[in-house]
Amino acid sequence: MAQAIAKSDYTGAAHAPAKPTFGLFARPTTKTGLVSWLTTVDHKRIGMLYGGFAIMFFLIGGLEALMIRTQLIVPNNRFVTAQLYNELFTMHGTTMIFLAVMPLNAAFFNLLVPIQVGARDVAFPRLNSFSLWVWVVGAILLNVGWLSHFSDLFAGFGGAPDVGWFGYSPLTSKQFTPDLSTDFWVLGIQVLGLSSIVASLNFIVTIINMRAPGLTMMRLPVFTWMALVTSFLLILALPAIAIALVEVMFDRNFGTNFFEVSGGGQPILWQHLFWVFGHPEVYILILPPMGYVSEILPTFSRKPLFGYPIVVFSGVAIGFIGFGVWSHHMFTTGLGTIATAAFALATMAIAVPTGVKVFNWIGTLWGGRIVTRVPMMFALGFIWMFMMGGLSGIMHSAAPADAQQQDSYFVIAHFHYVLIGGATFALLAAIHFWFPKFFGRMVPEFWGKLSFWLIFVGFNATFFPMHFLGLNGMPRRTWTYDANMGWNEGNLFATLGAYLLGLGIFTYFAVLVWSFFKGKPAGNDPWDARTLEWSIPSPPPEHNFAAIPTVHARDAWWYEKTHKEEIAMEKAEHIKAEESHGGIHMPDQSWYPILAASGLLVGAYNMAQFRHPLSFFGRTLGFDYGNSADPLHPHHFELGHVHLAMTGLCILVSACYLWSLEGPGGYHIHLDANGNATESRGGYHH
Amino acid sequence: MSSHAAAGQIDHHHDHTTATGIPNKKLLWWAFLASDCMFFGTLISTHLVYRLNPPPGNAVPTQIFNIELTSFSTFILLMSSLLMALAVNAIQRGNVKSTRVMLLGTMFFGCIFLGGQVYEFTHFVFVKKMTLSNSIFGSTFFTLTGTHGTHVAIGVLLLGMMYVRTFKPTSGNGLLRNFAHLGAVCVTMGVSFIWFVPGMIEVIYGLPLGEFLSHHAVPLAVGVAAFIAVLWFGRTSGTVEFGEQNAGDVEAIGLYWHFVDIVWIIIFTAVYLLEYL
Amino acid sequence: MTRLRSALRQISRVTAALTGGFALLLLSGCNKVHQVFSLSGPQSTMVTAGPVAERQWDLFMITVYVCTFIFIVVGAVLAYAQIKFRAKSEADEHAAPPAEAGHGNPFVEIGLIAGSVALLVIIAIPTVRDIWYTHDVPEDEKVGAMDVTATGYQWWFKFDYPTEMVKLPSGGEAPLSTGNELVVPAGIPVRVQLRTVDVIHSFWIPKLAGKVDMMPNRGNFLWFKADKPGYYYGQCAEYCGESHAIMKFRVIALSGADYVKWLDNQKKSARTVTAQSLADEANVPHFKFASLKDVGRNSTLSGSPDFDADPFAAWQKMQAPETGESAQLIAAGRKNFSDKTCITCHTVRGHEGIGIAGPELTHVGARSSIAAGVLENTSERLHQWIKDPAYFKPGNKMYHGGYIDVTTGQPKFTLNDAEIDTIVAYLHSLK
Amino acid sequence: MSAPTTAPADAGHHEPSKFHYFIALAMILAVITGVEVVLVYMPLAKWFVTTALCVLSAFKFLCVIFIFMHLKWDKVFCTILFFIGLILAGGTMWALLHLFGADASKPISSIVGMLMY
Ligand code: HEA
Ligand code: HEA
Ligand code: HEC
Ligand code: CUA
Ligand SMILES: [Cu+2]
Repeated sequence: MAQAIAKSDYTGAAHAPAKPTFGLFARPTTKTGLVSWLTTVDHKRIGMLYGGFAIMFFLIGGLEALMIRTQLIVPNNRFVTAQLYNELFTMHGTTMIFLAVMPLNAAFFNLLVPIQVGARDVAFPRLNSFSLWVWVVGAILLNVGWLSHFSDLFAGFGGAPDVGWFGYSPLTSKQFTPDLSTDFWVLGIQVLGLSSIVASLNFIVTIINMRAPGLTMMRLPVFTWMALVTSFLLILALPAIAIALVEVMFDRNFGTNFFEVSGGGQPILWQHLFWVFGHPEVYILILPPMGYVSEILPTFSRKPLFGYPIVVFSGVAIGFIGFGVWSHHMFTTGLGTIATAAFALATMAIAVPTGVKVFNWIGTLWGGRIVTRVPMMFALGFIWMFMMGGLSGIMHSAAPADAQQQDSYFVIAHFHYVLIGGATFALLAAIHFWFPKFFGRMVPEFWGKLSFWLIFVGFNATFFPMHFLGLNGMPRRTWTYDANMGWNEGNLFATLGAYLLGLGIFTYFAVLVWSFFKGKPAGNDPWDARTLEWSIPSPPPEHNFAAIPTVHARDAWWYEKTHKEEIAMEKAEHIKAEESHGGIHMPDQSWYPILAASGLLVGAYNMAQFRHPLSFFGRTLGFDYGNSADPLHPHHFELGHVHLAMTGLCILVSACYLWSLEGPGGYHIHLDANGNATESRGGYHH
Repeated sequence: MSSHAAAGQIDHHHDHTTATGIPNKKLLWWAFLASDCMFFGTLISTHLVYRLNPPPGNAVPTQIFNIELTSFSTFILLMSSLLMALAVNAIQRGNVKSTRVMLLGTMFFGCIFLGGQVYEFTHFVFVKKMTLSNSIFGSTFFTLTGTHGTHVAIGVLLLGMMYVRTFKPTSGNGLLRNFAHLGAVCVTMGVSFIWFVPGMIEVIYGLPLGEFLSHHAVPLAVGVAAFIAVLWFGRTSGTVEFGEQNAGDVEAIGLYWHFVDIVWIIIFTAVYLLEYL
Repeated sequence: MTRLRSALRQISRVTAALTGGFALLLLSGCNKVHQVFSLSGPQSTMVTAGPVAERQWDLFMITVYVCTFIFIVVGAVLAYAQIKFRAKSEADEHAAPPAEAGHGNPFVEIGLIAGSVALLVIIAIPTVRDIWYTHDVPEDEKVGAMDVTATGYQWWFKFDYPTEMVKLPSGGEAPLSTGNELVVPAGIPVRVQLRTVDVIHSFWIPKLAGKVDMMPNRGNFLWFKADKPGYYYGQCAEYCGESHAIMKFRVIALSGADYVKWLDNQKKSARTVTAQSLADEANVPHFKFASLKDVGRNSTLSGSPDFDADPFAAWQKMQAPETGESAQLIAAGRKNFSDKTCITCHTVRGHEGIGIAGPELTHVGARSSIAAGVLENTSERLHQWIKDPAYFKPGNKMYHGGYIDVTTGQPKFTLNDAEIDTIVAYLHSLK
Repeated sequence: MSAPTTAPADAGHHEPSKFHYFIALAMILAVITGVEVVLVYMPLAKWFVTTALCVLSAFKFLCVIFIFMHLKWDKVFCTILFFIGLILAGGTMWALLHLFGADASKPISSIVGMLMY
């Protein structure tokens, strides 16, 4: 065993070569400053970056939501124009899903998975950094359209995307949305998909292959299990939308007819392909939150998770069944009776494994000693609110009834209950729970609880009335409504609720910022928790573990705490073995991931507008765009976006090639008896 | 790993450094291929869905396809898979020379396949008048086979990189030489599948050889020059940092290559053969 | 065992408390709360007026009963656990966890799964039954059923009656066509063929039937039956671009006799008012138009209080010619209607209008709403609409394409208030 | 792997060569492809040819993944991993083809809607 560890096996990276044979940009070694963040391969830093960006976008998405609610506060309101309203809900949905909840989950995968499996980093650290920066590129592309509202120089973008978060064709066709915003939407989602696929492949390998000795699959923390299932869902669901987006892009730019009725295309195919992705996507959003809750509940019930194997198995089942229910978003599209019935029944079936989870969470509480600290309150709130959202999902699954509910505010209520009451509550629980671990400071209980109650009350005040608005016939994506529809009070109430919710969210994050500077220092294990991340210092050192742990039980850290001597001996042995083989091996930083991502930015940004003349700050550059009236040379380019797009592609490919030549790299950390670290480089080999 | 290598025993089916014994890279590739199944599943679905519901005036596949040529391409791709398997076999036995030959062979067969596709596409567009945009069949067919072709092209590029990688010297920084070598390989391959192979097919179908040569004299000359450069760079020299321990890398590319092959097996049946019933 | 029993007793107590609290909340709530949760608007899905909507509502209520039951039972257990097992002391908070979680009792797990499945079956059976029922007109009613075609346009609806042919002035026949207000006989199943000329729209009359989408390239349809004569609100329910939110329509169900009368009138060509045909030409009515600035937050665009009090009666009143018509004004309006190119987009059967890009206006005076249900068809509102269509319907194709040239962005023509008055008089004469 | 090494070509135990195995498989694949092409032109029942084509290409598919791609010799987990993707992709394709094959899904594309502004 010790032998195996010594070979740095669980860091997944090979030892450093004697000297880099090929190197264009030397690998940076600095540990502080901007460069260290841009080139970082440390999973914890990458996780923080993901988290920081995601929270920023969560606030932006929330601001968009508040503008939506303000527009709807009274009938016939003219706070925003119809066009801007459409941009707002499109970007609110897209932002919250792709730029807030997904990357927040990715942040926790990064922060926690390697530690929970007892590794020093992910399997492919540079690939991880690549995923992050590619995600940033996607976020930029999606939001670049907003610039046209701030400066006329960017008027050509035609505003932010306005096709709805599921971009139903043929609204996305050039005929109905001729401006660039849709092109940016298409490419933005495409790039985000690439990021997610790459990251997920990385996590699949990390979780399956990098587990510490003794950590069998059935000892993995449930969160890590859910990260695994989610990663699988991502790599299997994203291709469907990726291809569908390519088809839209071709329709828009190359005259194909995938969704163009005039050429025999069928727009409904887009819906199928979108929801083949879209439904698994909602489980991609909720499974990691189910993981956080499965970690937090046992910790604060002082009791191991009840029915662990069943909870794990039901997570896998939800993921799998989730691939067979997509058409429940299309009950009103005229699928025919048989298909409708089949999808309705399959949808109902999902309630069973989900119910199993709920029952086992309650089983975990049962007979425990429930400590209601802030993370626990959010976790309990999650169960309540998610249950409500799930049950209204079941109401939707009754297809004929759904004919009344579909595209009404009832759906808005359903999915905000699962997305906020579910996913977001769990994320807020998780942020609060792991904050002390990664920043080394506690968040004050009082302010945490206050924000919980503000959020809880505000959330229900906002979204509970929406069920009734929906039943009362209010359609979603409603820019404004007339005063005689009976929706005035409901909307007023919901909007006031949203302000309260906004105040709650504001309080929550303001308190975090305060705690970051002024919070009480947290020890290694402030919650007396169960999993490996609590066995190491807060914040964790770069190499995570002084000694790779050996795992003996499901709640590894609880076991360690009760078997101190045994563990101490094991660890000493592991440290010795590792040091005799050159010390703790750590991967090196690299420029290439961010370089490759920047190539992607240049490429995708120009690709989106390659049929448009090249312009620079509103001025068309002096190149003749060609004569589209000439049938023989309809698109005759001088220097245009095409060339820049090709340049971007070249940067991307060259960066990847140089990256592959860079060699695995790496350096060693040596710990002395007091735990002080020194570093060494080069072909250290005893 | 080094310790095993020194003892000359690398177990290519068990990696002791991972929890499952599967090397990380191999696991990554298999997971990626699972994902790629969904990519092609979606593309093939799109194609078949529109074959089920063709709009009036759609192109008629059997009047467009050239089944002899496609069968030949299919055969070539299967044989390239054989060469790829042999390349992996060779490197697993530490035989770098044979690996290089097999890699080159795989690349060349890949180029024949691509050349066939280039010929097919140009023929469809200019002779059969089926373009990407003038019928839904054109849209789905070109997108599906084009995506497959792109996969093959990326495969050829990866193989080229791997081939050049086998020359990485044990000492000294050969970055420039490496780039030049790769450039020569890319140019050779590019010329062969864009000009040479489609041209040869034309010749077989009756284009006089002289006309072909004079038409594409410049690119062909560049291709020949690049090919000579490849041979020149490929002279054996000094020791290289490549051997049995790199079997995993070659195998990873092999997995990709074979996958592209099996996708073609499906496409050949679903898109071509079934049309003839 | 006794522990279990006492637990059960407590659970039932919590259940009772929860149910009671919930009921109290619903019953007692103050007026505002009552309005927030009220379900009696014109598009309410609960106040059903036909068998399809009724089935859908009943099915919905089954899901509500089942889900509320689940919520209360599971919620009660959860609440009980939360209260009963809370840490009561400092020591509790740091209690050593038990080594094993226990794998639960397999019988309990299987029982819960079986229970869930059983509850789902309660929902599943009526779901499947109603999928077939709501899909198409039941066999035994098929004979008497009536067919209409609804076509979605960005952002209005066109309705065709394929079995009701009208003679075209130019010769030939075409199906009767109208816009934005679908008139049907009550008590007879109506099968609506759903078509679209551009993007996806969705056809939804909450009180009569749930929605079905108008999918490009697909032959969708839905059916409904209005139990009684009445006036129903409809709405496009699929996001279809800039003015999706205000793409509405109306359905008016008439008794058999009224329907026949209506059809007869509709089949006639446009009404022509001349000095001779007017019994008494009254003084020219002086319209006082509310300026656009008055269209504030609290104005109700689609229905004045009078109208809303009984929309059906108001609609019926619209069918008769207005008092105080002026032949001169109408004639001037007819001329303006053609001079200002309105005729290129609107058909007025028998008059100059031949366009098909906009709604048929042959009998527009007899409609209760304009611009796809956004505005009540009063003189003021019609005037406002013609004055600035883009104000009420941002992006609408009448403004962009009619008033403003899409390619150049320049206005094509202008209308002054007096001209608009004449057009309003003309359009309102088209009963 | 730390110090770059060139493994001496003859040292120790080696992966047994699968050369002949691979060649044989390649021949089989080539023959099957030939059979497939010929089958299409045979005056046989349509269902039979369709079934035969599907079976034969599935067989080729499996041969390549299990032998050329070494699945047969690798850890079963690789097989499981790949088949998750394969089965989901196959299932999705199957479902989509049925959804679009159903009567409810016949497009009306012959009538091209007039698009007006
Ligand atoms: C986190 C995201 C999330 C989650 C987890 C879910 C979960 C579920 N959703 Fe939801 N859904 C969305 C996000 C989510 N949804 C979104 C974003 C949309 C709208 C997209 C758009 O149009 O923009 C949507 C829309 C949507 C529709 C389409 C509505 C329409 O447009 O017409 C349907 C229809 O069936 C549906 C059903 C379900 C079901 C059955 C579940 C189930 O998984 C729920 C299961 C959970 C429970 C049932 C509760 C706990 C269980 C018990 C206590 C056990 C006992 C219960 C029973 C036996 C019933 N959802
Ligand atoms: C995870 C996903 C998620 C989350 C968290 C939310 C959060 C919220 N959502 Fe949304 N929502 C969606 C996903 C989500 N939503 C989706 C997918 C759609 C469909 C889009 C479509 O139709 O295409 C939608 C649509 C949607 C609508 C319907 C629009 C329409 O159809 O016309 C409404 C209306 O009320 C709404 C409201 C809200 C509100 C009030 C919140 C609140 O919870 C927000 C709370 C947060 C805040 C209030 C931020 C507080 C911050 C500050 C106050 C500080 C701001 C400062 C700076 C930025 C520096 N959302
Ligand atoms: C470019 C075509 C076009 C022109 C020109 C045009 N319209 Fe329209 N008209 C439309 C369209 C399209 C609508 C539907 C608008 C909507 O509801 O979105 C419409 C709607 C209307 C309506 C409401 C009809 C109903 O049933 O709701 C009236 C009244 C009307 N137009 C009158 C006029 C008058 C008067 C003019 C000339 C001054 C005119 N139109 C010129 C296209 C046009
Ligand atoms: Cu039409 Cu929304
Ligand atoms: Cu769903």
